[in-house]
Amino acid sequence: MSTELVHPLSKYLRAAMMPHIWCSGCGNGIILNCFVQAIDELQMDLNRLVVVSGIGCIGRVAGYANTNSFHTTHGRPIAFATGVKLANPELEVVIISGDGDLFAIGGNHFIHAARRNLGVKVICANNFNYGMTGGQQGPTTPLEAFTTTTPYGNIEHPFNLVHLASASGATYVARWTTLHVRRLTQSIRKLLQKEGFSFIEVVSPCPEIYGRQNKMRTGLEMMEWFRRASVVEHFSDPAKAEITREKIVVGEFVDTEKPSYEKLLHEKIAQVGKEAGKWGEQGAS
Amino acid sequence: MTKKGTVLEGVHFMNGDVACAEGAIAAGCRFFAGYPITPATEIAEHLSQRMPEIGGIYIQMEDEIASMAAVIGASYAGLKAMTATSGPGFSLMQENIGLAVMTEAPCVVVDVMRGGPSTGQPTLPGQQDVMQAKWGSHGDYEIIALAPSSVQEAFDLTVEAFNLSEAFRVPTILLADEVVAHMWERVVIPPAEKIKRVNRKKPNAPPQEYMPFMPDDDLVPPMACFGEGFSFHATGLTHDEHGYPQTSSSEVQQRLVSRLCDKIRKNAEKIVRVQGVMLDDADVVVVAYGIVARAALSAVRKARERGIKVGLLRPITLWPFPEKHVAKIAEKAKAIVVPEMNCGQLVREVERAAKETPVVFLSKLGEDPHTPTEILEAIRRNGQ
Amino acid sequence: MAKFAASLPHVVLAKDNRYTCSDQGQELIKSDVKEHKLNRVVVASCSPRLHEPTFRKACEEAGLNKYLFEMANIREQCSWVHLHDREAATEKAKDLVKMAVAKAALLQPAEEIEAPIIRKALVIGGGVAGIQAALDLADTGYKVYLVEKEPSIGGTMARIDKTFPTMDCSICILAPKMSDVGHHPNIELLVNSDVVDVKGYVGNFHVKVLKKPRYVTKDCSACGECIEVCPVIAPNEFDAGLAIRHAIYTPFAQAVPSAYIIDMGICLNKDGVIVCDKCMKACDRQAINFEMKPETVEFDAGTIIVAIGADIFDPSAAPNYGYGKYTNVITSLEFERLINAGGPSGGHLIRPSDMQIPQRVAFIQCVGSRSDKIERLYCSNVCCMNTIKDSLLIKEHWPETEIYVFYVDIRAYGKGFEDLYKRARKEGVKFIRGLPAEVIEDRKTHNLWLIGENTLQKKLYEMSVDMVILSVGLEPRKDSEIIQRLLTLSRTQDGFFMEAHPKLKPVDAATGGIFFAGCAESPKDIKDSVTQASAAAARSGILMARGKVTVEALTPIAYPENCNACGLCTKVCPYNAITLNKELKRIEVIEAACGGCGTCAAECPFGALTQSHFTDEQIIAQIDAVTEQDAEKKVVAFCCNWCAYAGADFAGVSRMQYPPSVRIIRTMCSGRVAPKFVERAFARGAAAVLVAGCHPGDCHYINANYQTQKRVERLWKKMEQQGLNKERLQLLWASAAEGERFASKIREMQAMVEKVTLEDVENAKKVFEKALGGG
Amino acid sequence: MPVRLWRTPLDIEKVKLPKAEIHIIKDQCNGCGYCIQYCPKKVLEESEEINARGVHPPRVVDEGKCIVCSFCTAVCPDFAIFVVEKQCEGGC
Repeated sequence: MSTELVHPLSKYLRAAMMPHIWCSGCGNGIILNCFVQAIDELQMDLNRLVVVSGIGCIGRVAGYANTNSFHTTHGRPIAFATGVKLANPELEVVIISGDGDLFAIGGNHFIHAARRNLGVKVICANNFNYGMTGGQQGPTTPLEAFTTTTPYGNIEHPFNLVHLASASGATYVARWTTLHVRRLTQSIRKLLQKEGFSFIEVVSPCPEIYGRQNKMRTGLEMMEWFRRASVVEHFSDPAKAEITREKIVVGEFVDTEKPSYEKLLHEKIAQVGKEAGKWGEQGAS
Repeated sequence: MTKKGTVLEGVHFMNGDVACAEGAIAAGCRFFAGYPITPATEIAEHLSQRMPEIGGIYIQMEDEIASMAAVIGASYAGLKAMTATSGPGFSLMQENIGLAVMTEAPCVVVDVMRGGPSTGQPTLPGQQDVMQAKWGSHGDYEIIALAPSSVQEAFDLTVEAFNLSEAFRVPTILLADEVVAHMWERVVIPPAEKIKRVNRKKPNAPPQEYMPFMPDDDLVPPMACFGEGFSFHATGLTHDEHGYPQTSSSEVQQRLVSRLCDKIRKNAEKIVRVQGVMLDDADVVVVAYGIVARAALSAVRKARERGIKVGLLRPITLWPFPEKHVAKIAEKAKAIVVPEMNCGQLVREVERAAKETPVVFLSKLGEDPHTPTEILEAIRRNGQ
Repeated sequence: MAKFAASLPHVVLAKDNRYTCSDQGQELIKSDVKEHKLNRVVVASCSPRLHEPTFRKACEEAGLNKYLFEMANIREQCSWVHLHDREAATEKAKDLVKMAVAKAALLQPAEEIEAPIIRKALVIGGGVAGIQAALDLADTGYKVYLVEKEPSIGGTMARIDKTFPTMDCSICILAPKMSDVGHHPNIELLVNSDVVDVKGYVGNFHVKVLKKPRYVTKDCSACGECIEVCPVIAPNEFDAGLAIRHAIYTPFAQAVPSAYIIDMGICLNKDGVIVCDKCMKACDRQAINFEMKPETVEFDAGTIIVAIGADIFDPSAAPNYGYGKYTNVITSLEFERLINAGGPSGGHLIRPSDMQIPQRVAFIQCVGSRSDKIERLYCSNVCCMNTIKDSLLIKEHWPETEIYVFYVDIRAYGKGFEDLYKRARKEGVKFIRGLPAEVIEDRKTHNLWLIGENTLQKKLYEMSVDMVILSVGLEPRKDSEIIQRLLTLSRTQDGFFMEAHPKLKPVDAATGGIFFAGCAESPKDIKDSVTQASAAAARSGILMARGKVTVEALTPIAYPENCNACGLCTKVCPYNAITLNKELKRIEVIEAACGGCGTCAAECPFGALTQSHFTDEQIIAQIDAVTEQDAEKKVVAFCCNWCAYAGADFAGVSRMQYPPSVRIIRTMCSGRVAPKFVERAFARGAAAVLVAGCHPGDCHYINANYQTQKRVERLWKKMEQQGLNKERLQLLWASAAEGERFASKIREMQAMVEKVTLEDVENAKKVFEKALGGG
Repeated sequence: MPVRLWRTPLDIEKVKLPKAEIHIIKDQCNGCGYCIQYCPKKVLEESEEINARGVHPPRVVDEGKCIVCSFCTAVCPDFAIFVVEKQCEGGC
């Protein structure tokens, strides 16, 4: 009987790709769940939606979302998305990728897209390490944490992603954990409706790879950490929102409006075009 | 400088970079992403002025990696897209050129070659990226590369590059050199309607049946773009005809990678273009490309005046390499002279194609291209 | 008495007179002052806490500074407490007069300073009393902060169906007043809020209120969509648990403010994790906000009205009636909800067991009132009339119903009450004198058997009814103690707040600037609550209208020549009213800030400070007067004006008897009692000394009585070292309500005094003889 | 209000609380246990059986206790559980 069961959200998933490759207790599935839930609530035109991902466990998400999707090279989803968004501003371009992909190898693209206020949306699954390659230290690995490349404890200071994003100029910055599914879904809805560069960090459990190296062997243990440590504080100072064992400040940090890069660009094009005289049928927009 | 319309029709005096930029526009390119680098910078500068005028997109990215990625994105969003760079930037682009090959994204990459390795000689010409163009990215693949030897060709071949990349869904490289790029010459731009423009094949299957990587007989799959109603997935991973990752299937890897090569190899006839001068009775044949071919041509003419039976074979398409043409002239020629501004790159392909026919390599590094005299000298030495 | 008085030094005129507090009495004083050019006046009568102001006024009118008047308390603290020992009482009275005269001789004229009053009022409690008080003050033009701990104002009146004796619909007459409060420009309504801190004094209170989060914002339009979807339910407090409510709810239809609220106790969303978002999804206005946090609101107020109301007695404390065990035994409050058309049964009186309309109904009176078994000795005032009203309501709808009312006495004391009582009898309601001993349920029918004695007919009865209604009494709010501590108020033994004077200041608290309204002060019906509320509003209005308050001239007097700038006094002053000027090597007193406790004077070892109107000389003169004769038989008691002295008065008012050996010297605060006073008492041969003040934490002067404790402990130590029986010095904490506590302490000390030998006395004299210098 | 609320409210029958139909797609479950742990009404428990992915999928203990908050649906990383509200005329 269970085989004929149809999950209400399954229409947003590529049946052929299910079940996904993620481990038991991995938060990526929850992020995907919240993402498609938000799309469902907004009744979004899937044809207008493009999901772009990079390399890493969560990189597979593009293949699972039943919409226009592209799985780029490591670190480049934002750069790729830049081309897509500028070429067709009608498209809603969402980048869903991991902390290593977006902030180590891809860090440069992130800060510059945010600086330009390009109207793409970034959802980062922060699992504190490189899961796909077996749990190496990454840009968000907490101090003293153990990974396969920090066998004596991590001595690098982790990025505070919400601080980085707001300092770079993002118009919407929020952080949730995979336990805050309702708020995360609401937050994603908001993200999808913003004009400018928007960013959500999702603190996500990685029990199999990160957890087992750091005394949190199951997803439940990691989720309990989130429950214990999370404090909802809207519009608090992102600079003071480092993630620690004791405290994870979640909530919205930034929610402002400024004209997106593509908006300004196409205004310029319109203005210049008028002066230069009407262009031919091959015009982009 | 613009008139009504997008194509800069008429007779102009311009340099190679500008001609290349105008060629892109004439070919229908409406997206340029790049990063400043000598000697390709003028292409970006010119397009930053022209794109807005014609409703196209110009963006300067944070680096060449991003530029290449953005170009692929724009291509998937339905625009003809281009980037332009030189050796160092070209190296940075290689990984994503591989992505463009794997996801069969039509796009044009201009590499204005300068002296390398590394930062090398930014302001001097070179022909040192010929092999990088072919083998620069990891894994097995075929690619198309064209080499202009005049400002007029910088225009014509850019249009050609777009047409080929659209037809075969493959990144196409315009391998120019510093001299062609900065040289000012007369360029004739034909009326827009006279310019041949090829656009990528669109699927005629309904969305639910559409398989983004199912090829037609020409081995090239029709291409849907984001927002056209075909919800599909593309990935840099080895993928099946649906575009779904198949990372552990040797059979899918076999099928995919060989098709990516074959769609170029099996269509080489349609792609390859050469220029032949006085080849019919030639005992000695000079094989040269880019700016060097210009010197080679006058050397050939001088040699004929002195009665030496010499001809010129100029590959316009470097990749796929015109081996049939070389093999053909090798049957009659006693010697083949290959002048290159490198330590010997295309000459290896010539040797491979020429079989027993002796091939003389003429290297030139670090200054202006070969002079006609230098080439004439080599012709005489091998002409007896 | 008069004769004795006349014999005392300085006395030029002594008269015996009844009712000196009457106009004639006062006239007499005035004329005598003028005629005989008197420069001091002593009245020996009741407690100065009652009539000192009266006589001071008389003196002033006679052109005598009011600080030149002194009183001997020979009623509350003498005749009333030694009813059966006239002789000893008389001797004591003589002493008291002698003490008063001795002090009077040393009195100095003084001028009072004035402090401004903030023209804003705080009303605590949003029941009908709080509502009335707030509206009256707001209409007068004063800004009012109305603080209610529940999510809506309305209080108990909002839950009642009809009011007696007029039988009008309770909520119908209350609702308009509630919405007036909601809309009044002068009223800031703080619901779901608690007063957490009050500092300052009359005219200048600083208040902190904790506003608990509602989790629903002002955008709520009370459309009710959220309730439709909320999956969590609980019994509704407003309907006494007879109906359900959801986790998100509005307390009742007419609630003010009408916005909804989420009960986080039962809501599924805990630890900042939203598990259920149905209400959020249902709310178009996005008025639900789970991130709301408690906020503290701070403001200043000149006066405070305490209208926190009363709790309803929980009858499960009286197990013989089976409440909480038998479903058909309900309280009168549950009845109100049942008979109310807007209630859970739509106004149908049904018995919970089978939802049937009962044929035979019994009311049991005085449940939680007038019973020592459950320590509710007082009458709750409203229950009799409420039952009569309820019985008539039943008759109105179901005339055939047999109604029995079991009572002790029917108290129909008010206007129109007796008529209503008669009507009930005419309608056939049967009144049976004598409460049932117990109620037993018939397991099958769930009918109830009542067994007891009809005390009129001297016959046992045993009858079965379908339903029993317990007429429950009122009791002090559980959180009365908190308010008491915050405002330093006192409460009666019943636990209700105690007024400054039961007759003449029925709505004033002993603490200046604070007033009572409604059941906070004692159980009362709606009419009385409203009356008292208007009275309280008027009283606080008077203060605010005047705009300033005169502070009694009890401030310190400094003798700079003795001061060596040690700064001890600055450390003990609860008001930081004394500062040390290091350059000039002397202290400076800020009179306006001074509260007048005098603990600075008690602390100063160099006699550089004393308290005006309670100078060392004056107090020593009183001590000496007491110890002039038979010192070894006497107890010298120092009592603080607000608690211990008031407690002694209360003992008198309640005629609590205790031994006559005690002589009370009144100080404003026990913190005024300098060690040298105690030492002098012993040096002059006193058998024992008592120092009595407010309970720690309840000090009228913030914390001055902590100094009292320190000083007494130091004295105990000294006495032990010197081999004296430290039992002879006693320390007592007694509130104004604890007359009995005071009385029993005196009894206990008397027993001890009888054991004190002459030798003990002599030893003490030696040890403390140094204290004899000065004075 | 200090009076103890001990009665079953008279209108308890009248309140229509949602009735749940819980669907578990057993073979899709990956056994993380989130749905079991975070169910506010403790409606689910781990079952004995082993599914296609080799884990113990949840089992419904008491469907009657479910109030259709659907947190299990929202927190499931594997789209393996969902709850629908029983639509039935009158009380069911």
